[in-house]
Amino acid sequence: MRVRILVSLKASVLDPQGQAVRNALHTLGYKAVEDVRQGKVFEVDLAGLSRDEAARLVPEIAHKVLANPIIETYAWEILEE
Amino acid sequence: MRVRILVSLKASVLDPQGQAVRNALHTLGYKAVEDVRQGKVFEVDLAGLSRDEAARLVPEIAHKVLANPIIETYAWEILEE
Amino acid sequence: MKFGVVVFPGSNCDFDTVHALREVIGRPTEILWHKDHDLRGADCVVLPGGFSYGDYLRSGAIARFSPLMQEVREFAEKGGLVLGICNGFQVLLELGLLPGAMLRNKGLKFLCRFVTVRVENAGTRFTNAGRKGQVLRMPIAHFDGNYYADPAVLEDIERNGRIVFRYCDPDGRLTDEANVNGSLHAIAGLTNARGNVMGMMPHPERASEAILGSTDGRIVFESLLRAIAS
Amino acid sequence: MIDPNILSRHNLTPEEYDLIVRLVGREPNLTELGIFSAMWSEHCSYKSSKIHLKKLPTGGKNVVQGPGENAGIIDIGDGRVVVFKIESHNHPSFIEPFQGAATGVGGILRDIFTMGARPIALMDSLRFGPLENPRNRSIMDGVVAGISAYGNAIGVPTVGGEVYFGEVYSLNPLVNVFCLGLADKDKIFYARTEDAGNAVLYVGAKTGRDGIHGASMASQEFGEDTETKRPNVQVGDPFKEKLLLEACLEVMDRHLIVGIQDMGAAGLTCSTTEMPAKSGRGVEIDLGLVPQREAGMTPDEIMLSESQERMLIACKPERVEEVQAAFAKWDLDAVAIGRVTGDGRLRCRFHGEIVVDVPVSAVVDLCPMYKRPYEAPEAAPRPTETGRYPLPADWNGTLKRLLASSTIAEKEWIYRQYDHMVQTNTAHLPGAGAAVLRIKGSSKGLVMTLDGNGLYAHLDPRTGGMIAVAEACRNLACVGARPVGVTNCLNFGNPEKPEVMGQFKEVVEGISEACRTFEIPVTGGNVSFYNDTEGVSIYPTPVLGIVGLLDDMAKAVTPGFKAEGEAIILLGETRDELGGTEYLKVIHGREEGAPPGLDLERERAVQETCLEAVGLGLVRSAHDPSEGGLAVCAAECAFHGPGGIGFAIDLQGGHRPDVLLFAESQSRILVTSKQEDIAKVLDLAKERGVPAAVIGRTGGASLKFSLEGRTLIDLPAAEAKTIWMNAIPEYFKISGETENGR
Ligand SMILES: Nc1ncnc2c1ncn2[C@@H]1O[C@H](COP(=O)(O)OP(=O)(O)O)[C@@H](O)[C@H]1O
Ligand SMILES: [Mg+2]
Repeated sequence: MRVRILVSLKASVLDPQGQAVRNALHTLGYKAVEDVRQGKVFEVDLAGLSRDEAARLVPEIAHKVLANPIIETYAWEILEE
Repeated sequence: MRVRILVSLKASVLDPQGQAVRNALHTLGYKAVEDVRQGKVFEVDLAGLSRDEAARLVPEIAHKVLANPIIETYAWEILEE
Repeated sequence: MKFGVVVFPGSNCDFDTVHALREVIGRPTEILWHKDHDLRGADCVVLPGGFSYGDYLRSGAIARFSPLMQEVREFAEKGGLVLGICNGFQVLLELGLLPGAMLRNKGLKFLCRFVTVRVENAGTRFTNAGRKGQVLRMPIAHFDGNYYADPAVLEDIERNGRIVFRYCDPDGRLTDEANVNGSLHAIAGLTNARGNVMGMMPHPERASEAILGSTDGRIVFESLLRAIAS
Repeated sequence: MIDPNILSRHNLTPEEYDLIVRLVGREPNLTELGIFSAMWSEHCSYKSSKIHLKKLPTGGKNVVQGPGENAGIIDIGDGRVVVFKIESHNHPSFIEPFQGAATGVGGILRDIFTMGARPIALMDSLRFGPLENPRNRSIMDGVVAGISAYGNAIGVPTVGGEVYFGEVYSLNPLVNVFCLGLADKDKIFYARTEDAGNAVLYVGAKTGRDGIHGASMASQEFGEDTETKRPNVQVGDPFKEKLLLEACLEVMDRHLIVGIQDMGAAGLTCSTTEMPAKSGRGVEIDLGLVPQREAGMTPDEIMLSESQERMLIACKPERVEEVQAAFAKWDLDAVAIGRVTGDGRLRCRFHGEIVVDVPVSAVVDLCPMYKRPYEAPEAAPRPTETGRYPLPADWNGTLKRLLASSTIAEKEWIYRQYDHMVQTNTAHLPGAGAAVLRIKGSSKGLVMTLDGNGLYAHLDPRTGGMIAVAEACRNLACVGARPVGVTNCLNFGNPEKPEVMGQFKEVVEGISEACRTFEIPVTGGNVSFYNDTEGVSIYPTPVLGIVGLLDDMAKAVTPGFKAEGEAIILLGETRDELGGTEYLKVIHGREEGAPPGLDLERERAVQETCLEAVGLGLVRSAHDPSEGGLAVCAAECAFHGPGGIGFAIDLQGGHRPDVLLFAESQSRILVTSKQEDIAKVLDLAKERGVPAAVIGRTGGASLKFSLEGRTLIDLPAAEAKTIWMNAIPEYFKISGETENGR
């Protein structure tokens, strides 16, 4: 099974990278771009797990390892069974 | 409109960060994890664009700015109209 | 003969480079502002190390859009000499003036230390004051110096003598351990096909005075002086 | 409306509240209360520490600025000054190691460049719990990465530092960061508004809901609920700070401004009260004009936000446009948010309404000072009776275990992550002893070091404070430099506990006495109290930052052995004192006894001997025994030499072998000299009444210690070096284990 986990900064936390990207896009004339937030994505291959097992495992590793719960949140989805 | 752009390393390029995450998960006993690939995600707010305009603009900025085509590929989707 | 050192927001080896060129090498050196459109008559443009635009997004990725880079590109296309050091090398890659890309160091940590590199080609305008096989001691300081290029590109640059420096041990041997950041083919520096643009990860400006522990970096600057003189 | 609940949330006592009511002349509103709460917090007001800090010597002919400003300033001649200071970021680094440490670096940098100096060096002093525990590894990994991320990006080299490991720091890591800048003497700036009518400009990052109540958080103990009480963590943006640095130095260089203050702890509140207070003026600002990152921020959120990378500037009204243009060049906004007034009040408007109207002097100067009860620490235990500890059977093995102890092992894993060479002034690479920087355009050099042994201070606070000063000065003497100024960071537990206050008083008095003996002024520092978690206080941990000057860079000495066949001379003597040593801790599992004694006059004599010998060119290498004693000191000299030159040292009896090898007796320096210079060095020592003897010679490929001819230790230098080099990396070998996806 392949899952995708998106990790992003909490809304109130400063995102200097996203800001820099937005400014660069503005400089290049892409004025339609109002805001950019940058995060991380993990694509994880899991072996021999049921859907339910994955639904227990993924939040656990996301919380414990992939995201820094103090400043980040995560979301996940199954890409392939 | 809010779009999400996922940027990931091409399959042919070694991903040392993904490897490190996988190793860390193994050390912690998550043996079900077979492989991890790490990438970047951008959530971009666009103002005053139609769907079609967005469909022209987003690939352009993804190709030109957000991804380095030598090592990376991208995919995108509309999150909110 | 005159050098020009480009200052991007976030450059931080700009003044070190200017110091080396003016005070150590003793040549007039202009400071080139990234928002300008003027190379001020420089015979050689140096893109210095640092964290241009914070290195956000990717190292060197945003700096390449600076107004002055248009001039630098035209200058290079006309055969002008361009040297990119560390972040400057990364900018040249992003700009497409040199092939390939940088990945994160194999140890996934920022790495600051002296390394030894071997001169692979002493016929370039950046190394003609050195000898082929000569081992130079210079510092590196980077997070993303793990050079990557497609096999076809690697074959091309190998075949055409475009690899200028490779990471080696102090005796000039290529070992896994000496290849500190994991670069393909241990590449520490390379030129474009025409030989007028070079990027290198080690910092020659940090190895130009005995008090800093090495003067090997001067070879790069002195080679440029010779190249321009001839 | 203000009930006890609100007060306790603001960390104010009922008595303090009554005083506030009197000073303001009415009940304060919540925003005003927040202002007092932040500025009267321990962190900002020094209300528990000030009466003791007064004892520190602060004067001297080269002191341009002592305590009381963002940083201290010392004249180094040739029209130049050095500006330096140390700050703690302990609490934020525990909550979020990476960002906490990163913003600690950002904060101390601003303290330096806000005074008109270009920062040229950083150093860090760190304390972590034992690395066997993955949690401690992950904290250390994050802290080091955070310092590295910020310092490297902004382009200020981290040239040195120190780190100790101990169980007491497991739940309370310490992160102290030192910064030094260089300025022209005629271009120093202070936190002043000067005259009424001047404009007040806000520059740098936008204000968000970051770290609100950070100052009062650093003034409270951590309990189990800390995890949930976390305020919004500040995220550092070194790129923005780099722009701010360049733009600020530019407007200062052109004399476009009259005063400037960074916004660190207590943010806009601190700068809008301290700047006018120092000029005897007031300030009126419109909070609606403050650039905001988030919608719907309230006045107290705007006033108390600790968003990073911001500055407040005062300038003459006719200069506003020029200042704005200078910032625009660096892609920064400089927004006029108000003006200086003559009435001594801070007045803030928000959507046309006055939401704050308080006298600035009340906020800044009238916080009650406390003489908190203190309990003298128990008399230092008598010198440990060495006989209680069994003698190790295996001396080689004992040295190996010490070399592998995290506190002693090589710290390359840390400093390789720091760009320690940018700015091309670093003349001695990190690794041993003090950092040495050349000054471009001058033959002089700057030498600096951080020192502080918390275990010594725990066992005997006064001696611990003195030793920290003595050892730091000794590190400079080994290079050949004389100290010119001191800054210090005092990390302690809860000052409301009389035993903590007792430790504090003793440590400060010890530091004070030592600084008087060495005739060096203390130009500033920082106090971090409330380093307690779940009721347990850390060891009292003073960290001394001492800056020295070398008249001639060419004469600077390094610790590494230089050649085979040179004489190894010990200046000073080893005494029967094993209390508080790393040897007792690692080999016998005890943290006890009295720390080594310190005779300040002897210390001075030893340092003078070394300085003079270095000045005369008689010394080839110099290093002082500290943790691990003479054995570890000699081993380090071998490791730092070229190609692993070994040595043979023959010890003379009088004490047990473990004392001779591992005691941490103070006032000792191990130097090497050419054979023909031995007599001259010994004479210099004799003139000052310093015991000195040739104890061995360099050469061979082994580390050899014998006792009156009988071999104790014989270890291949290469093997020993590998153990010492690999100890810390081993803990982090599983790459990415502590990456936290970063
Ligand atoms: N341990 C100390 N020794 C001497 N002076 C100190 C000490 N701690 C703080 N100070 C001085 O007290 C003043 C206030 O310190 P601090 O609040 O850290 O300054 P700021 O936060 O404004 O940078 C500073 O001038 C500082 O140098
Ligand atoms: Mg300050």
